[in-house]
Amino acid sequence: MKFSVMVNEGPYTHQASDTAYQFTRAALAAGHEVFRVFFYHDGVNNGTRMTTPPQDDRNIVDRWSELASEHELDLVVCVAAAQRRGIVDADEAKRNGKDGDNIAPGFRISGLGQLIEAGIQSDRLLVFGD
Amino acid sequence: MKFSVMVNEGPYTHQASDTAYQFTRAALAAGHEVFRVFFYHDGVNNGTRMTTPPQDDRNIVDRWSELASEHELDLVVCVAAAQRRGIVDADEAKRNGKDGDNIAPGFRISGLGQLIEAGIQSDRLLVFGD
Amino acid sequence: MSETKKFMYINRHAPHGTVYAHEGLEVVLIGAAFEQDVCMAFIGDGVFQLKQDQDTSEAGMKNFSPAYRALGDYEVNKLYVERESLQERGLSEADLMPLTWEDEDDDWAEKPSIRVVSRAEMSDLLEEQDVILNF
Amino acid sequence: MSETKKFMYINRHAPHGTVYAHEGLEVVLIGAAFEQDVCMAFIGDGVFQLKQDQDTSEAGMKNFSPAYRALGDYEVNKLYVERESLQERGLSEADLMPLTWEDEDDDWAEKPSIRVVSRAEMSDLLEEQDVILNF
Amino acid sequence: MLHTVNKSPFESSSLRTCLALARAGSDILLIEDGVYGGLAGSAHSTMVEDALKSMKVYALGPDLKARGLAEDRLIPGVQVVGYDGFVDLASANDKVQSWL
Amino acid sequence: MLHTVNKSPFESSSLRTCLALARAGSDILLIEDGVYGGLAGSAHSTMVEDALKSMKVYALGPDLKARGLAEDRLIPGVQVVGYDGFVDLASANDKVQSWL
Repeated sequence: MKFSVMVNEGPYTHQASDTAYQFTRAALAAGHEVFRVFFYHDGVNNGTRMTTPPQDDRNIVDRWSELASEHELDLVVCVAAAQRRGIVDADEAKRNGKDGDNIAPGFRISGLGQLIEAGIQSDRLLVFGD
Repeated sequence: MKFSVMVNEGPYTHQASDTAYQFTRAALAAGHEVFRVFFYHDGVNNGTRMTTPPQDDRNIVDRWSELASEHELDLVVCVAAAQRRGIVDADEAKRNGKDGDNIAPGFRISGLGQLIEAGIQSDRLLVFGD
Repeated sequence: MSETKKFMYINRHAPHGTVYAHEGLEVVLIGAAFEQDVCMAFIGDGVFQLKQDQDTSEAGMKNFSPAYRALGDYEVNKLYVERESLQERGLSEADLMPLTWEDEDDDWAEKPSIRVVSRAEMSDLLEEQDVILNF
Repeated sequence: MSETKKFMYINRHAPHGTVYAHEGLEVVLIGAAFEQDVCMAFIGDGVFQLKQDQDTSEAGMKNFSPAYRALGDYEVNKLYVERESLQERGLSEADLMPLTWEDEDDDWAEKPSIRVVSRAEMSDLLEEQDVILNF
Repeated sequence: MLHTVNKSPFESSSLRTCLALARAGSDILLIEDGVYGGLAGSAHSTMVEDALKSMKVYALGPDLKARGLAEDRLIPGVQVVGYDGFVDLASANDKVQSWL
Repeated sequence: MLHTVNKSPFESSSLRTCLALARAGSDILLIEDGVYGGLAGSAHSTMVEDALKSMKVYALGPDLKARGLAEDRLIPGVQVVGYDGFVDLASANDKVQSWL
């Protein structure tokens, strides 16, 4: 079965990103396909490489990056939501005159159409948020 | 009268930062002192200079920076909360091996003691959050 | 897959206090380009999104409520509002923005987009969908 | 000002679903160094923070609940729990972690930190404070 | 003592909890989505009507306007203030508790 | 149809709204702070007990454990599943609605 997952809250503040991660991992472990993970609202804050969580806690951003590299997961950060919240890749930095970027490995910035496409192409779309 | 203000949510997602800003502005306009604005939880996300909100919307980060420069406001971002969420200044970037920083003008990163001190030193401490 | 899916956007948050209503509306407007069978549902505090006369100038925020009027032009013309949610909040249909669309199959007649439905009807509508997004 | 202020940290959120309980506890532990007159209040879902036997390993999250046991060492030993909130949730005092502190004025006797109080008593406690923070 | 409530009583228990713990003589200020608590003729109006017997209840004007709520929709007795009035209430009371 | 609820019924109206709109035959999965809705002997237990007459109600085990809730504290009939069971429920139902 083909799943897509939407993550609407940032790391640590709400459990949404944790549950989405555990669901995605369990779906992959059960042999399902995960077509896309789409980050919207504060969910875009999962895609910054600038976090340094305490040593004795999970690293939510790295966990997503690693899962993406292991399973060729498509992690998409919504561009409009990212602009409001300060998540930028090299292209966005150039376009908006920023002096650097902060996107984490394995994430890419794209439009809301990617969410609709995920809804059309997937058998199930699951939303995790506040 | 001496006020301090605590902001616990990020820009745009919750109205907390807007209300805190309007309150702070009104307090200053009425001749009160604002000892400190302390950003905690997702509130630390108000302190990134990487946002590019739509042209027809308010720029929440710039608004804080401008208010700070006009009134010598002390805008303090909690270091522990900032580390979890990826807000870094030059010192923090060095300490945690990051390749850049994203703190906005007028904000500084410091410890939770600054919040307690604000509670002790101020006549009133107002909290804005979710 | 060349199929058309039934998409429902459920709106359960009041406007302005949080960004969900605003960013949810952005999804609906972008999604309209994909030519799916789209509807919106307004449940609980979501009904406040359609309240007339919103004016955010004093609060210093963006007023995105005029964008609901554009929905008809994007062929998003099924806006279901739960009657019980209106009643619990002391609102009636007259409090809502008069949203309309033009029916090209009926000589471009202007028709209302808002349909006030009972909770039981809303429950049936949910079951009919293929994809549900909740804002 | 050389004064000592009465600080109350009100906890109204359940643990783990959001970070407020966890980051609120960090404030209390840091604040303990400032030698103010500190207490904590647990109201509504905040009472769930003190539930015994929390084990976050399967959820893959950090278990910060053992840190409540450190509060006594930091001389944070007035933890007021609202009785009505416990009752509404089907909980009793026996469900809570047995938090204690050692009273140096009483030959280091170990005493309980948790005090279950009525809503009316909680209301009185709020009025007595100088500074209230809400997590 | 000033209590602020920023959540809708239709979706959150914050207003109910605040009113259960606020003492007679308190000031209650409804802000952000909390202003919906001031609506007359709603399923939760009685809660605020009861509070008005022993407390003052205010609603933030800019938040009412943002949500399209005219003053004549409010429960009689609920007073409208601006951000300046919010500052005055915070000054006049000895402390502020935000029921987030 | 699978409905997920992630908020405590003591603080949020989400579970009540979900159960008012879910049809007989639905699956309800309590996750995150939503698992508190499964507690027996609480002020909101009746709501879930009524739902159990026509629907199946599940609670996510890892979230129960994180909150220190043993299975014997649950309303009889509420079934505990893991993340793998969550995936199975999402597969077995034709769609998923998250009452955020």
